[in-house]
Amino acid sequence: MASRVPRLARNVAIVGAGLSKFGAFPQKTSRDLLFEAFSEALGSADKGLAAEDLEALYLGNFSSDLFEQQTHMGPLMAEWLGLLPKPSVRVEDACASSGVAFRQGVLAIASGMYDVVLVGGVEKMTNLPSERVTDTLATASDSVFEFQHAAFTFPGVFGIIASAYLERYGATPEHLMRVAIKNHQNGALNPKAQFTSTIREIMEARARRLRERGEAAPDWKDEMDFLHDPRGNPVVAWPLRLFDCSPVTDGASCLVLASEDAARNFSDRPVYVAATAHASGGALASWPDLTSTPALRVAARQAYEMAGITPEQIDLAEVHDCFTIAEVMATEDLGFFRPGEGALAAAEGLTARDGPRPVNTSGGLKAKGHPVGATGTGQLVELWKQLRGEAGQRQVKGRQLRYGLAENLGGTGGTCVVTILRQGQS
Amino acid sequence: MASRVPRLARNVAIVGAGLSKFGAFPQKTSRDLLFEAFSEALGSADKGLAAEDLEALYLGNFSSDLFEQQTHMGPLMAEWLGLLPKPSVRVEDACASSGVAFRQGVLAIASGMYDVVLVGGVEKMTNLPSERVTDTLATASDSVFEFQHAAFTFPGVFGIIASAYLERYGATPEHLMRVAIKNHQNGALNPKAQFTSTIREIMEARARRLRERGEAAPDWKDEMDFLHDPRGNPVVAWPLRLFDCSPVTDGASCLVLASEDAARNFSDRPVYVAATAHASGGALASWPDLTSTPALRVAARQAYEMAGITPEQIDLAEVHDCFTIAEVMATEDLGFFRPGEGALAAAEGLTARDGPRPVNTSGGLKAKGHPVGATGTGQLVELWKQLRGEAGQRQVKGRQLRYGLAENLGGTGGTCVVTILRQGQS
Amino acid sequence: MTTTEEAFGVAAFQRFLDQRRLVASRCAHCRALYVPPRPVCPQCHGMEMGLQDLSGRGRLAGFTAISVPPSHMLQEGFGRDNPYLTGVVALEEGPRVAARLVGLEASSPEKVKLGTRLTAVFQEGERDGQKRVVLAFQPATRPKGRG
Amino acid sequence: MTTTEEAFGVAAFQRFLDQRRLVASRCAHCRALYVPPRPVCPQCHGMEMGLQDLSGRGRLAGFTAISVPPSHMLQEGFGRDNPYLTGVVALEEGPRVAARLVGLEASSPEKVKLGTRLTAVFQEGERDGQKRVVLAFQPATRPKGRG
Ligand SMILES: [Zn+2]
Ligand SMILES: [Zn+2]
Repeated sequence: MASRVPRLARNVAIVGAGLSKFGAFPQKTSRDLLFEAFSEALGSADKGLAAEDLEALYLGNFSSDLFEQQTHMGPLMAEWLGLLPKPSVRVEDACASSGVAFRQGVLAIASGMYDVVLVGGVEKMTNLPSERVTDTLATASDSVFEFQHAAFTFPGVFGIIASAYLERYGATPEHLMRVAIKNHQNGALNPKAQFTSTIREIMEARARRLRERGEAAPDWKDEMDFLHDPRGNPVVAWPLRLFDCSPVTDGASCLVLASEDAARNFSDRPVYVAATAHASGGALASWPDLTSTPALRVAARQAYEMAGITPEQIDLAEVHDCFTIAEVMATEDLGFFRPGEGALAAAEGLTARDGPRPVNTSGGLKAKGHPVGATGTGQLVELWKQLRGEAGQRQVKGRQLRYGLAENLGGTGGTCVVTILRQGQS
Repeated sequence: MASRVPRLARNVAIVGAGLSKFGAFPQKTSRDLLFEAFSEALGSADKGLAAEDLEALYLGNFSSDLFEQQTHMGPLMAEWLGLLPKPSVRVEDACASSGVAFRQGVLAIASGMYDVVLVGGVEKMTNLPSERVTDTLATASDSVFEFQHAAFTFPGVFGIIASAYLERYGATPEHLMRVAIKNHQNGALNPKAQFTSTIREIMEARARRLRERGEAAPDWKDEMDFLHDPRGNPVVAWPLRLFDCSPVTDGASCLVLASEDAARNFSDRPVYVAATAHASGGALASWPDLTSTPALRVAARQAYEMAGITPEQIDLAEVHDCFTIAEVMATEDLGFFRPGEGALAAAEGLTARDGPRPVNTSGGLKAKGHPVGATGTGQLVELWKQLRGEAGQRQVKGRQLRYGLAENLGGTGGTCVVTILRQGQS
Repeated sequence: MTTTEEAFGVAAFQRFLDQRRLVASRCAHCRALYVPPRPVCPQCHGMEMGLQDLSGRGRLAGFTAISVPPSHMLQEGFGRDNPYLTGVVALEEGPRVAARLVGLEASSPEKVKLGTRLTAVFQEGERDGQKRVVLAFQPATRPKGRG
Repeated sequence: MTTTEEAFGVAAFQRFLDQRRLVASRCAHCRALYVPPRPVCPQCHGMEMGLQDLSGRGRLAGFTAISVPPSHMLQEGFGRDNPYLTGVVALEEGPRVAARLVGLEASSPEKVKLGTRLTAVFQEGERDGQKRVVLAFQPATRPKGRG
């Protein structure tokens, strides 16, 4: 069947956005986290917004089943937020759960069923012991063939990818370290981030603590020196080390979507959904080339077609840096850089906040944190703020921002969601 | 906000349907079960249908997380069925997972994004020990307040409901037993059912086995006698006994949806989606009246409004008889009978296959089986067959069938989905 | 001590029980009461919520005797031959609450009557090695001097 | 013995391994090979699939040394100070397969080279008290008489 460029029956806009603080909060459950994001989203609408205005909830959540022994989060959340009897749908596509939930919210409005929809994402991860977190994340790969047989972990899969990428393109672990350094620099400007420190600040704090305890403090010259030291940056899944990996995080995010007509009731400057694309991929061993994510290439092409633009027109992007290598590959698969040039581009500052193509101004999954089910809509919260000029200290400056792109990856590329937002009408 | 009657931008039809055998299959995983349903669905289209025709997969699944230690089922299934790189969405709303997934498939087509969509549901439940199944199903209630504190189980919640219903309306456990007897009579005519025996046959087989083993066989006069005997029918959650409860089941179901235009390419007699409604409900303690499911009343009203018909126009229904009391209450909340009259109506045969309002001709969850994530689309498979006159031995006869209704319940009423299908165009 | 914000979180209910208190949230706008406390009023969607201690007196609205327990109740010794009672209690202040029932005969559920007057008891229990109070209700002793 | 239908189910891969066989499905229409066997050809969507035994010879396409193992590998004794190797092997017949790597130095991953010739080994293991064979690959010994 020839692929047609889909045309939605109605345009959809974002009229509100909110984020909980990201981090580790032993006393907070998913309900508490989502409420935080929800309150901020309601308060963010230019002309006000009340719970009664919302007609449905689409909730991205990876596995409250395994993290909190709680399924059926949809109505549980609808009840907690005061939304009953509005319909509530839990969507699960691993770390892309809320990217996919957002897309279903867009389609639900386009279909004519609803005018105003709440989309959210939430994950409560930090109460499990770390090996159980490893097990739980690994269930997002093929748990029979990849996990039980091949003993792949989530970092392990990206370690395998990194081994192939570094070999093929002659890139080095240092290129990847530069991605982490950049994302921490951005995260340091994001009050909602899990890590609000640069890697240099983390290094200095660690040395200070060791000295205070009377222990011999390592003589780290700079961040790169720190990142090469296994005491500061141990290997997790070779060649990936601790600072190549996003952390385990509790957090939630919310967006309020409205049809183009309804959006005017809530916002002076709605941000429009220019494209929403989604593709599925197979097990890692089925990839024809370990250095490019097949489903992401498909989703990216569909997104650009739907928006009617080229990669060059994207002003900034939030990409799914669950691991540093994932950000590098995403910037290639999204067409920002040619295959094999993403690592060098990052190392040279092309994706820095003040560079020509800012990537992960929020701090990314690496520094902002990665509450997996909340990440997809969390990325869109950042784009919404940036496109409206409301990103505070980390606002991209010196140019008019028109198009922002978010790339949300589920598992190891099994789910790829690409969303393009546009400031102003088309 | 005044509720408007929603109007979809495009009409949607069902052009194919399939079911795996329901039962307990130690060697089959979710992938194997879904493939069975998928093959049958492809083969069921009047004019043929191929995997290439399908543009997306919406998959209902309750908790492969806890049952199979497998999350991210969407792409896993898309890969197994040969659908890559088509987008795949896993929807979870407890036992209404595939009812809700179906609804998202309808909205996705109505939005203009897709013309042809595969909707499926699957659950692999029987490999866990029974107390772990009890725990897992209980996670669909509020696991903090209802499960950990009040120690509600899934049968327990319906036991509480039954205690209130029997007291308030003077109904008896015998009325409920009649529901089970009827549904087993229907299931005995359904080759895909988990139980293909009537309760009388089950009783006779049990007595025969005891005699063969040389044990004293109880002298059961008839089904009612058997159902009163705790040896045949032990209490699970008073006043509910074993034969008031649906079984633990492995199974899958699939439907192929198409836009009204595209449907003509695949089917001579598509079945149309006349209404799709969905509402959320709160914890059991929040219900103003334990004998009526608040969210179901909302969803039912919206469904009739959307279809533009009254309850009297429904020719047959598949309702969510996870427990016998749930079928009785559903027939009231759906407006088939007045409050308090559902139990007597069932006992008097009004909902029998040859009665004025056939309910659960498939055998229902009770006899067909309840692979929870597959149940919602499984109900629609039965309606599709009945409305096309292809239900074999259990075909409702003697009248023209125009409207079929399916009611799919998640948890204890947290999710209520009501779908109305129509034979022929409006 | 709990801060006001924490008082409407999920953990608050347990913290109040540990203090032997049954606490509802009370909407500043429409005065509706809910147990457990919550941050948004389900009635009017207001977010200005206060707290109110409840008497713990109520009546039985629905119940069951469970013979097929989940793991955590199996560990407490319940099972096929030792069912436990649980249900929904309508509190005299209006809200209803889900809770275990004690002091009633679980093995003769046919003798348990809806409408029975109940009173809250705070039972000391253990879960995963940690002490915690579980809410339960038992038959009320009729107060002296009243009909 | 497996029936034809079962041969393309999820459990088949393990059954073949237990017989010391590495088996692919082979599409009757486009002849594409896939491991593990599957009921639908990802290439042409054909459902007429046959089986083909593979040589077990291949080359290393990507790998990692895992220092933070999941529970089941912790139980086997792996951990921070004892990492294990796993990766993707490109089989000489074409398909790739995910598998553990043995006979290579997991503590010196920098010495492991992509492209290394490998051969399948069927390792006897145990999981949850049950014996089962796990697929792994080890460096191939160079066949005699060949360059
Ligand atoms: Zn209020
Ligand atoms: Zn083929």
